[in-house]
Amino acid sequence: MTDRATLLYLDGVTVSFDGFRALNALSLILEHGEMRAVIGPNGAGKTTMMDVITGKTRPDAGQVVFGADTDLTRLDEPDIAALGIGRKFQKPTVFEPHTVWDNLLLALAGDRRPRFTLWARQSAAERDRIEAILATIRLADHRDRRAGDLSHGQKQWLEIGMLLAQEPQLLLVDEPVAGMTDAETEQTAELLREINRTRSVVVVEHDMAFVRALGVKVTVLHEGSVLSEGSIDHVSADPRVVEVYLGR
Amino acid sequence: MSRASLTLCLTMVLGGAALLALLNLVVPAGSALHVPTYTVSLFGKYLSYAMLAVAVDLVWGFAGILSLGHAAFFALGGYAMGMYLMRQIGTRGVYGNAILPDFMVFLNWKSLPWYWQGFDHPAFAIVMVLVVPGLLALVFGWLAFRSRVTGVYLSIITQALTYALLLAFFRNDMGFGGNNGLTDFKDMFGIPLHADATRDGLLVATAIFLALELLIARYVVTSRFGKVLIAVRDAESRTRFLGYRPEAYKLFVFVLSAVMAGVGGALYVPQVGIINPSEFSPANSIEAVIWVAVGGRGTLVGAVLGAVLVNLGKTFFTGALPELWLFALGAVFIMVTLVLPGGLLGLARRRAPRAVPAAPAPEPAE
Amino acid sequence: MNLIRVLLLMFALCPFAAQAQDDPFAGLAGNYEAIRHAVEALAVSGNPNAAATVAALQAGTLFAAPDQSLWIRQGDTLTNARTGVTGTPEGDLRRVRVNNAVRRAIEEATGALTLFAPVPAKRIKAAADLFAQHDAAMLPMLERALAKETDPAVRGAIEQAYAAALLAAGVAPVTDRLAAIDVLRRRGDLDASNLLASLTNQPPQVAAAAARAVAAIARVQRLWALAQGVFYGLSLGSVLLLAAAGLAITFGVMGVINMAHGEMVMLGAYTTFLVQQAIGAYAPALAGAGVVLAVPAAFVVAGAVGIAVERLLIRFLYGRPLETLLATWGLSLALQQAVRSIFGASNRDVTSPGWMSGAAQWGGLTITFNRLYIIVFAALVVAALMAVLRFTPLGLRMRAVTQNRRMAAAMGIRTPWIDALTFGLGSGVAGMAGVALSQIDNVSPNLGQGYIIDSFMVVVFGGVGNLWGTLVSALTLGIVNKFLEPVAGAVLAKIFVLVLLILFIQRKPRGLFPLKGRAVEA
Amino acid sequence: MASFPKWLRGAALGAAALAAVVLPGAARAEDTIKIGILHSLSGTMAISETTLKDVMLMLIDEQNKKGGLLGKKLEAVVVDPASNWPLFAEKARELLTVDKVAAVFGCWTSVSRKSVLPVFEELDGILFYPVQYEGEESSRNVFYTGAAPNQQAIPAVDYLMGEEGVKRWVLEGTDYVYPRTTNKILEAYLKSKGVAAGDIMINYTPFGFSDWQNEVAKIKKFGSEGKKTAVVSTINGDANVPFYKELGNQGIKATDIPVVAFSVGEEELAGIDTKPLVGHLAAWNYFESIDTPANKAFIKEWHDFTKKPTRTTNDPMEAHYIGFNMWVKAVEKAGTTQPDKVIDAMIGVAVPNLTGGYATMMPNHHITKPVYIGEVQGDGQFNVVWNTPGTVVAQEWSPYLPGSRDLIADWRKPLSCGNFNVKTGKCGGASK
Repeated sequence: MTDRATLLYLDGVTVSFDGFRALNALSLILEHGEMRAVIGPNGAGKTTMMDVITGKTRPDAGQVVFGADTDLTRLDEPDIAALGIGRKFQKPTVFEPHTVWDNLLLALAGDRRPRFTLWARQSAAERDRIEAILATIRLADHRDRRAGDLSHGQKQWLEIGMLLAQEPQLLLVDEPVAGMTDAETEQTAELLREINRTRSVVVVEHDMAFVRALGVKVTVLHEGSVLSEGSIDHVSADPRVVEVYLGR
Repeated sequence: MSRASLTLCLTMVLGGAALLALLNLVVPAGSALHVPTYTVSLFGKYLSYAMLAVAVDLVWGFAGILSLGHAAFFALGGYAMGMYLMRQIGTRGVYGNAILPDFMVFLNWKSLPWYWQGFDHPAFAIVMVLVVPGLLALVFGWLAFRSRVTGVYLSIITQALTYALLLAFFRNDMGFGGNNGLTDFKDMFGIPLHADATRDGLLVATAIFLALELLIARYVVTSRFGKVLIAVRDAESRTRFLGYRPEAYKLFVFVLSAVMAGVGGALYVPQVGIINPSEFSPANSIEAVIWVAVGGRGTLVGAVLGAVLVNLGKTFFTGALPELWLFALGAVFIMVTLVLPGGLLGLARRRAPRAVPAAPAPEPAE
Repeated sequence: MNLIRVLLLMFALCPFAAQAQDDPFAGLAGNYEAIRHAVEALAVSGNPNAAATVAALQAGTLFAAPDQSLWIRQGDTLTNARTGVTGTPEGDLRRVRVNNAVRRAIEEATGALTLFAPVPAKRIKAAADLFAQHDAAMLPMLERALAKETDPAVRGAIEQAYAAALLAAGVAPVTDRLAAIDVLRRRGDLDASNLLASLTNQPPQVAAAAARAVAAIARVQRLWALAQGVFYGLSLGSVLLLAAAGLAITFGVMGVINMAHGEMVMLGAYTTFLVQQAIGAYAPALAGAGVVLAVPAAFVVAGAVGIAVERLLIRFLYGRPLETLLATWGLSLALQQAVRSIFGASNRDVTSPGWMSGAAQWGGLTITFNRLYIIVFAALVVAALMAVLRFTPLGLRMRAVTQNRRMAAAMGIRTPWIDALTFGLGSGVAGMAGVALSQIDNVSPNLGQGYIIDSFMVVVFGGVGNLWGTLVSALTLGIVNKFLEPVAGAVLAKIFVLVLLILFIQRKPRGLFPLKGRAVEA
Repeated sequence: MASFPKWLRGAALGAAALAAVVLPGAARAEDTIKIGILHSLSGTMAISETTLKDVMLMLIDEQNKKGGLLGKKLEAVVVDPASNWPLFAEKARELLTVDKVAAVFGCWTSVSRKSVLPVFEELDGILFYPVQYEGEESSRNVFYTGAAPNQQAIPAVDYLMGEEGVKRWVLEGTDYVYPRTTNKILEAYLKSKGVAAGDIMINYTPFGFSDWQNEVAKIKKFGSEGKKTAVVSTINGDANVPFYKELGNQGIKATDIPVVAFSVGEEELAGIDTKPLVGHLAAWNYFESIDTPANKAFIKEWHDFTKKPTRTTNDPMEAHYIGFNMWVKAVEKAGTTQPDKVIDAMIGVAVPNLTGGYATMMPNHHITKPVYIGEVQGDGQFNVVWNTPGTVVAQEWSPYLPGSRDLIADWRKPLSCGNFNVKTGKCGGASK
């Protein structure tokens, strides 16, 4: 049904919370190694889409296929995470009482079962991996601080770092630059591009400047279905999009 | 929980127990240093309560599971031990019936019910002490965690669980002695229970088991498993998206803690000399939680401290100022939650920020 | 003093009233056996002092002197029962005691005669008594009664009594007996079927008819039993509902785990007691209205305590439900001990007003008034609560605050104040529940403890934050419990219900009617 | 690191509390005779037991006014086992080893007695147990001043058979050992009197049971089947109020189906509006309404002592009154408070009870008691309608239970055995 290049394939996905349709026959195709920006006004269904992909929400109709032929709608969060789909939340959620180091350690790909973690000892490989990530997310000097004590931006990065540690094929990033300084925003865009070299990324964002900075294919959601798709210039030229954004 | 405070706690528990036992056994009754047997079995009781407290802290402090039914596991362990002790009485019961416990004789039961079989073998009894609470925890936890019952809801159904057990064990038809429970024990592993030496022995044994429990608990919470557990406590859904299965982690620690509580109960029964359904009463479970809160949630050592202090208080008040006991206990509940959410240990080291909603987050082991 | 009237009436009627015994009073100084016969003798003796004596006996003001003389005490004056003259006996008096057997004798003597009392209700009662006695000797009197009876209801009752007596006599012609059996079948209650079942050595067709009637009655009774079960269930449910309604506000709407909820109920019950005492002391006339007056009082008291608790304790613990749970538990301990120190450990006596005691027989259905009123009361309370939440500004603000605290605050709602009021409302409702419970349960410091767990179960089962859910779950639990009881016994029934609840919460962790969107979460 | 201050705090608190626990004993002077009072002052049993604490204080106070005992003053040591059974054992041990009391007066529930029994036997103390109980026990260290089943239940049943001509029986009880045993005994007794099994209904409800609708309806149905029916109630404490309220409301009058209760006394009635209950019965060995000089004096003293002119007296209070006086007499007889001597001296001691007779301590450590049947009056008192001609000797081992048929207790030397089997002639129960 899906050709080789396709990584994620949403087909006619519909989700409704008593009456209100959050997603309305949403269809979307994501290529291997692609970075996609998803924009749309509040309540367009961006977050719900992510919930569906990561198994937090079961769709009422439609299917979500990952890779060759895994139907995500049948799996729950841990399974999907294990398949290699990582998710970053709108509000940065890291494990506050743990150190930056431990946060990454817990995120590292590996056996997740209690019977393993109970006896697990930190291996040299794990250590090197964490060091590498610390470098990527620019938190090397903060490794021993409680994650709870980090600044907002640092938390955002730590969370991205945790995603990297998961070594996913696909990253879902929800409003990564919300509440960031311009400098941080720029660095974050840089970081995402870097990540995109090895993995596919879906970024949900409000910040048009940021989306433009990413310079990737954009999907505009409105009332739970795709309104327009294409380059940032193309979509921002699209009258319907303009109507949706300005007409309100 | 810092290694220092742990070692300190272990030395205090083991040393204290040994000291009390010695002073009771060696020092002649006349001398000022002599410790009456009363005090020995009193502290024996406290330490078995401490085992319950540590078990509660393990699930509440590190997995965020506020169990209001943990005394149920304690009591079940106690009953398993009590049944063994009951069978040991043999023909020394008032009716001199070699098989049936007294309460079965005068309610003229004809034969021993199946679930009493085997309890005359110490080994079997010990296994049951571990298995019965563990099994209940396994079944209950599996149901609850799998369907993601959390927080207050979990607390309430744990309370319902212990309440149901309370009602069940009150029924005489259950064959556990109803309201009277099991009592009038004679000896344990062939050693007469009423000898001073036995009491000293039990105290020391309890201390040793408590120390073991602390060490195991500490290993668990400082392992990577423990880190995941704390992560689950503070951000359960996040751990899911990282690919962890919180239910598995909760279940393991819940069962472990239930077994620990069971062992505590098993050591409790021979020292107080009776086990009866009121041990299942929700109030007991809640009291156990407050011991932990007093000492400091998520610190294990604090649980021990809290259990011993609160019970010392109880002993003191019920002796000296009976009318005031409930006021005092009530005040402790309120004060601890209001002014020292970190418990005494939290007070000792101002690490946990006052605002953290869940509780003072336990500091990671250095 | 209608006993006197009755006795006089009887002298007019009873043909056998003429032959009086030598001294009908003699037995009164003897043992219960003797007293009983004396009462029967007196009833028919026609002695002018009989009525007063029997009345005194019933009232416990009849005394016997060592010399067997009998004295009626009124205040300080003693009247000789036989002669009716006042005097002072020598030797110390001993009260002539009555036991149940004697009481029955008195009732029967009087009961039979009220058949001609002016008040229809009395006549029906008398007929009922006679039905229970079904004594052939009463047949002539019943015939006379039937002859002059006009009131249809009373007539029916007397006919039944007559039928019973006639069957018991076992001499009447077959056709009459068949008619009588038919009357009893239409009466259709247990007494009737027992009577029919007890008939012996009857002609075949009568026996057959009786058997058929018994079967028919049994069928009807089964249906009634079902209805009765539902009523029991409803009444238990309404009690649970009352206990839980307040919790549905504090826990359901605010998400506060108030373990001291039960103590609010207890306070309500004690308020009822105090109100009753006050009325007894200052306005005895209002005694019947005590409970009604207690309702607002209890609401205010418990509500005030609730507000105080919220301001002094709970507001510091918002967002920390588990800590709240512990703190309020501590509070409940303190409250219990406080009440124990003030009112003493023993139960307090809250008397039910006349209009709340007794029962109505409706076919095979016994509807006890206190239960009935409690059901009604529960309905009213819940209705009122819903109205408050839905239509009043307070309710609007409450919902606003619970749905989005920050936004509400931004809209200029004083959220702390609303919190306090909401909690006060919940506690007040608990207080009102206390008034109801004081009518059926102990008024003791432990009153609240007995209901706290059930209340939480009800709220959680119904779905937090949803009054309808609470309503439905309370009634469901009540009825399930009451239908399990006869099968499994009281204890097992409760255990089953608890286990079912636990399992149910596994299935639907959010209860029957989960709150959509932002639910209360720990 | 930071654990140092904790170490201090912990140690300090520990020491302080420990001192608090151990010292009270050491602190007290030794020129008094200490008497332990072991009654719950908090928790569910406080409702019944608080009164007994007060009556003991009164009796001790009174004895001291008379100049104490053996030239020493008596000193009450009050502790609160808080309705918590293990705590009973702990407190008993405290009283005996730390406070070194000469005798303990206490316990109400069977479970509390069972819980302290081993302690008293181990430490050779003396316990006076003032409450009617199921029997099936006789310990050298316990004196049972309450009624055994044959001193309460059986006479009550006899009364109902004789005076009320009852043919059908409902044995309604709370599900614990006292009702269970008593009902077993009564069932056997009734059957021995030729009552058919079909005419006996036994039913149990949990503690604090409050919704009696079904049960009362059942009783009503059972009673509506022609024969005269009575209810024998062994319902415990709190469950009684709702039970009687439901009876009243479902219109069951004492004249239809009388209820005779063994656990309902003046104290319990104080919590009920008794007008609907007039005529229901209770069987006790004492009633406040019993009109004797001794009782009048006792009640007056009670009111003066508690400064509450309305406070009721009840059967267990009389039991303590008798027990205390017996102990005093025995101590005087033995010339010491040394338990062994006192225990031996106790047997045969006779003291006047409050109802105009004498109570004697029998070799089975139970006392002789008169049995009274009282009918509830509108004023919350009982009107005695029947009483045994003399006093009844307790059968601690019921002849109606297969397990204890052959057992007797006799603590006189040389036998001194609590469960002597007359068949096997051996001490130590029914063992073959």
